[in-house]
Amino acid sequence: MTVKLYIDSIHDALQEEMRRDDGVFVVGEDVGVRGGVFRVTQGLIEEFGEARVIDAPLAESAIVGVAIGAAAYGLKPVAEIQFADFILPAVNQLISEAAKMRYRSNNDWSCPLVVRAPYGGGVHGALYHSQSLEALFHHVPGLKIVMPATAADAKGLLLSAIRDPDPVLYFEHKALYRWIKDEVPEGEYTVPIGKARCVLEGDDITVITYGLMVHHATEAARELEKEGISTELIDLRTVAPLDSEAILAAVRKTGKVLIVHEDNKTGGVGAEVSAIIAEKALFDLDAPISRLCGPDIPAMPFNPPQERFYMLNSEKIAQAMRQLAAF
Amino acid sequence: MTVKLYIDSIHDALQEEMRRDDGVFVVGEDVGVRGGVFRVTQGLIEEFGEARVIDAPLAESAIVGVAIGAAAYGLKPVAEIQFADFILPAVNQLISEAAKMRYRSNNDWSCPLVVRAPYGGGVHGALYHSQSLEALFHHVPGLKIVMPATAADAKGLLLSAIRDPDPVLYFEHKALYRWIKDEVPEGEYTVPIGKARCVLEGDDITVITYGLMVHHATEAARELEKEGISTELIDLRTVAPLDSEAILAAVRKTGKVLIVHEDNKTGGVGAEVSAIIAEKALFDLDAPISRLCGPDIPAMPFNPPQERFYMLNSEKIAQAMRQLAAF
Amino acid sequence: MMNAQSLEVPAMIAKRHDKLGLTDHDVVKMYHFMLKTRGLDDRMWLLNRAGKVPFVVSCKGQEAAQIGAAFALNPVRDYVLPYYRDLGVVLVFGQTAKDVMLSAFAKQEDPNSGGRQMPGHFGSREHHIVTGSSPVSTQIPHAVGIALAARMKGHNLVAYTSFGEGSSNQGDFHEAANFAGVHRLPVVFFCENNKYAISVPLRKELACEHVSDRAVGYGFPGVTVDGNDPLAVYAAMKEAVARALDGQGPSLVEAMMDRMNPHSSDDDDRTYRSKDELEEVKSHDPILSFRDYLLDCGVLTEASEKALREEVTVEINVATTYAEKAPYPHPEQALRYVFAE
Amino acid sequence: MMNAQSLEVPAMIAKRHDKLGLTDHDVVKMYHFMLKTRGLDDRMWLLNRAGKVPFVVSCKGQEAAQIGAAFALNPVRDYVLPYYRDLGVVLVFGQTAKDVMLSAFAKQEDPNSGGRQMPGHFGSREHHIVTGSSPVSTQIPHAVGIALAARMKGHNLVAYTSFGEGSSNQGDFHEAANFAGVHRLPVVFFCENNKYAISVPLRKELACEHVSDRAVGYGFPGVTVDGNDPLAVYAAMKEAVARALDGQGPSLVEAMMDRMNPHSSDDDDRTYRSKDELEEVKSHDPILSFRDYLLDCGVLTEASEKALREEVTVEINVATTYAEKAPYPHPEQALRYVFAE
Ligand SMILES: Cc1ncc(C[n+]2csc(CCOP(=O)(O)OP(=O)(O)O)c2C)c(N)n1
Ligand SMILES: Cc1ncc(C[n+]2csc(CCOP(=O)(O)OP(=O)(O)O)c2C)c(N)n1
Ligand SMILES: [Mg+2]
Ligand SMILES: [Mg+2]
Repeated sequence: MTVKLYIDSIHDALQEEMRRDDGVFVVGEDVGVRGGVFRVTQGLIEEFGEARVIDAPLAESAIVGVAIGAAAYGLKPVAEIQFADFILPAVNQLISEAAKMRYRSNNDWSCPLVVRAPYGGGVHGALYHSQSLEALFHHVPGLKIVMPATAADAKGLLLSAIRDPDPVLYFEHKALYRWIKDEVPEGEYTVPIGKARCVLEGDDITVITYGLMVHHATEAARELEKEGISTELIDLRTVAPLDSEAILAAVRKTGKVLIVHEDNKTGGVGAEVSAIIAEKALFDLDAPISRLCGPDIPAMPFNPPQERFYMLNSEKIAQAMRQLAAF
Repeated sequence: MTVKLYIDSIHDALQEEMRRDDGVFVVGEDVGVRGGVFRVTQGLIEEFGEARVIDAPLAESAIVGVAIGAAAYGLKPVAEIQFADFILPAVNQLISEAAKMRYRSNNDWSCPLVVRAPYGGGVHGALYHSQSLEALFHHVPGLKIVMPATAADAKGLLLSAIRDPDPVLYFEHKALYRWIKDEVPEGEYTVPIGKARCVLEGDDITVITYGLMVHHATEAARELEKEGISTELIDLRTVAPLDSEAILAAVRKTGKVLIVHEDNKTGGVGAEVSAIIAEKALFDLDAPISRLCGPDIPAMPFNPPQERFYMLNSEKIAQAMRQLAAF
Repeated sequence: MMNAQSLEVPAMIAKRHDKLGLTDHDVVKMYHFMLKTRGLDDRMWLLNRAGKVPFVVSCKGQEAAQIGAAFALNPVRDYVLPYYRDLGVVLVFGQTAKDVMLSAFAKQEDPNSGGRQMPGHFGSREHHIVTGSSPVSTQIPHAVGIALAARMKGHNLVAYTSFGEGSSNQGDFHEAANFAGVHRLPVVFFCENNKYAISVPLRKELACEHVSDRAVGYGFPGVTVDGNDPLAVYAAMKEAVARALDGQGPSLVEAMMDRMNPHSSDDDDRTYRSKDELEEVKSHDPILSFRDYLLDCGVLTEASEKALREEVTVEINVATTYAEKAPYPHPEQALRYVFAE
Repeated sequence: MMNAQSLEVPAMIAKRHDKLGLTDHDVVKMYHFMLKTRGLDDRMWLLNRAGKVPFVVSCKGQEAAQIGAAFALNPVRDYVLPYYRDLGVVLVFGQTAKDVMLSAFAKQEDPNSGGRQMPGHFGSREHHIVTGSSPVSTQIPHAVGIALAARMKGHNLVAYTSFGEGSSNQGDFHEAANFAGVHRLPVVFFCENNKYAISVPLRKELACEHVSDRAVGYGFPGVTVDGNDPLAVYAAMKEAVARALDGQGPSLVEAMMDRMNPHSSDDDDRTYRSKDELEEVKSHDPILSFRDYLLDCGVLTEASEKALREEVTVEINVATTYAEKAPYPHPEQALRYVFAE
């Protein structure tokens, strides 16, 4: 076990996996000499060479499309989209192609692709370097989406994603890169895709969240503990497929649930979480299912007051939790 | 009032609006001499000329992107995407551009664009000529989405969409084109965006749906009527923004709700409808909120048995309604 | 630039395929494949008109180019990412008449997709045919990825991908061609220019003279050849393949041809093509001209040609009967293979 | 092709702008704009280093090309769809130092976005600057749409759009250029080739010799000019504008230049550019060479040049002070203008 920064954990996991399996390669903008604009791939080109650390021309549809071809041939591409916001030009390749290759070929072809993309706000990124993109893809059969909140999960989910036989979107939160550090198991360590993690056990209310918000919610829960409110806190980790069992168990435990995400509210992952609960655990509920999410505006303005207005934080979450507990 | 086919209603509304406002023009693949592959734009090039009925090169991102530019300049483009499935190459233009132009310019620029796209299955369209695309966009602040189920709404919503000062996605179901006909008011007739329609009034259960499924649900409701079960049936018509008031009122009336859509279940529009109900009308419910949707597989196989397996129909809906009523 | 060779009337007609290193046996095989392609295409069209198969997309008029192109490739070594009209190519790569008919009827045994996709959506790992979809041009970056991956694995092969001239206007064509150019990857971009994208004629699709003019923008050669002449296409493709295998990078080969049928079984091209034009197109059927060539140079006789035709017809008959009777997939099987199982 | 004129040493230096129809007053104005662009850019960089503004994207080294290009346009008639580095262009089109500083500080009064967007995301209906975003190349089809709409309305104007050479690899560039070519629309595609896309050098971005080689694939002319020479850029742009207004359709003008700063305030280009290279870049600062030209031909004197610099500095000081003190937008105002109100 070593305590590592979230970003270092991603870097190290990638490096380890590239050492272990020479079918793994990296392709994206500035991933080479520059080591990525966030430095996640730093040093990889020196170790693995230009052939396995490919500075792609500025064209996301090609980055993903070329990676799909390489995956079909049997390699394990880890494509980097510089900012998750810029995955949009590659949506056709992801949804029409990566997601459907196995299905449409009746299991003859497949696409073991990983797409890494830094997402999320609160980093002065303005409208186009702050967005959460998971809701655009969680509806798509054939895609898996993981969103680690800790350095340990960052490693465990990256290894699982690379080894997964199907395409996986790996969204890493920019604000976690150099803020969060925790113990990361050495060597072989995978976290299963599709399994949520219980962060805190509690009896009064359940909070379900993922990504950066796990940390704000944890802080909020610790705050509420002082007020005598105990929280069951679930980190989804994988947002597609959702861990329904874990969700339902956590809801049944307290009967009150708050779903939190940074992404816009309408049609977000929280809607599906809520719908699963309303379908399967309605009579276990003692309060309406509440969602605390980003407002339905383009996420998010550049100027600090409006960026803060958009972003959730531990106080806003604590407030919603108090309300729920009091219901 | 004239009884018209759904497809003719779209055609006629487009023609009327082009006559009324010479800022309205059509751009898309094969919309000219061919009159569109479904013939929605038939005869328009003869009446309005090549300048206003533009056969675009085969490039959806350009079709939408060029239309955005024209809209910014003050025209009213109606872009046609030949099949909704092929809107995917234009996702970046729709989400990064059309949806955000007003917001990002602080109300200085705008994008009064309409994108028409035939969607939906049951027409031997296989994986890429059958999909429902609304769930990909209902999450995006800045986009409106209308999905008419009747010939009258097809007109009323098209006129509203064209006159709307912001971008509107207009999804028209291929299976409705030449199947559905109803009375369409002559001349000026608009249906407000964001308002659902009560198709049937009833007391036992509420069914909320849109698009092709409105007709299958209507048939199912008539079937259930014979069995003594009375249905409140809501046609959403607009899926973004949702008409929460109408949804909540209809749910409160019966306490039992079934949400139906053709699109895949997970993360579909139904999830948001359910989440709204679970948030605002939980204690009015006498049964879990149920969703009957397409299965979470790429929609939909070409071969008839599997296409039928995917598609909902009045029997499958009636079955779910019976279960709900019996709850 | 139009390849001059392909346009001039060959001086000694009998020598053309010799010069290209093709044996008499090779050209008869080419012709056989052209006949089979045409035969299958015609049969599927008929079956559609008879209401027996719901959808067909035709390659009629494009067979010469396809067979010419495919013969320059090596099905054991190379990979193809064909577009929906490339029936000729997948036959050369090993699909059988039965495979094609199983796909037309959307039966469980269809090797492309188990009846999940429309006909024309080819795929077979066994035959090095990478699974394709309907949105045009998405396969082009995949071909680049195949080439990249093969190079990383030390496999010397060519990735062939085809598309219509209309589809060369998609962003994916541009991005993929540029990527391949930068990395000098062994890809052959094969444009089947049939002068229409459904109803949209060339002048509304493109303002350049030739699609091959685009290659310079990616730093590799582009040529335009007569797609009605399988030998001209073969020659250009052979050069492109040689360049690719030699590490010289990609090429763009554009073949000019005509689509003899409507865009698909759902189209009616009389709404946008004149009678004269359609007559004109029929007047230079590439299969007839290749037959004439083979007869002229004595590689085929009237009798052996007829025998070939009959052989093809029998094969197609057998395939059709088999496919028509073959079972559909089970409905619930639709739930399988979203992910690995 | 490199425009020969721009590379040869001008025979009679004092005549070059005369020949282009530019008065002495015009070239001084150009120089003034170049100074203002540079001054604002330097100031914003400093403010960022001082922790006062969170993000800056610099145009240092690209001012000559931008001002040369913008002077060939007519701000009353034409529309611009600039990319993030095109500070020089928006100044010529009417934005002031104050506007720029309000944007850098993300204040409510920022005319581009009310502080919603990062600096470098230009937009102003009043000044015919179409609102831009961060994803590269999306503005290119918009320019085509502006040109199309203007033609439909009978307005004879030019739509100018700029982008980096890296961004010319995006599908949107290709699709938009093709659309404009087919419809012969009055668009000028202006590529600012600074030889890097962030850290990715030309050889990993493109395999063609010049981005302008791509124009032939869209059926319109492309030229490459020396972007360090505002007069060469002006000349090429003037020709493109004349063609556009004359109904002859689009042009692609590529200007070669160097990015003198890192990609943005978040970048450190020492990780991918050698010291020698950075020195070399500094040695041909386009502002210094244009100053020398103006001094040489007597249009400016040392004194008048100094006065211009001081004027610019004062303007920037005033703008900075104003912007720094100006209020931020109200938090809840973030909810407004998702849709029309
Ligand atoms: C992205 C996308 N847009 C639209 C279509 C519908 N479509 C199918 S084929 C076609 C025309 C293709 O023309 P071309 O590339 O010239 O090939 P051809 O059919 O002429 O061989 C169109 C518009 C599609 N399949 N994919
Ligand atoms: C679609 C998209 N992908 C990635 C980025 C991140 N990014 C911003 S600028 C840039 C490089 C642009 O290079 P170039 O087009 O040459 O312009 P330059 O910055 O050199 O002037 C990149 C990769 C982006 N803004 N948009
Ligand atoms: Mg074609
Ligand atoms: Mg550059």
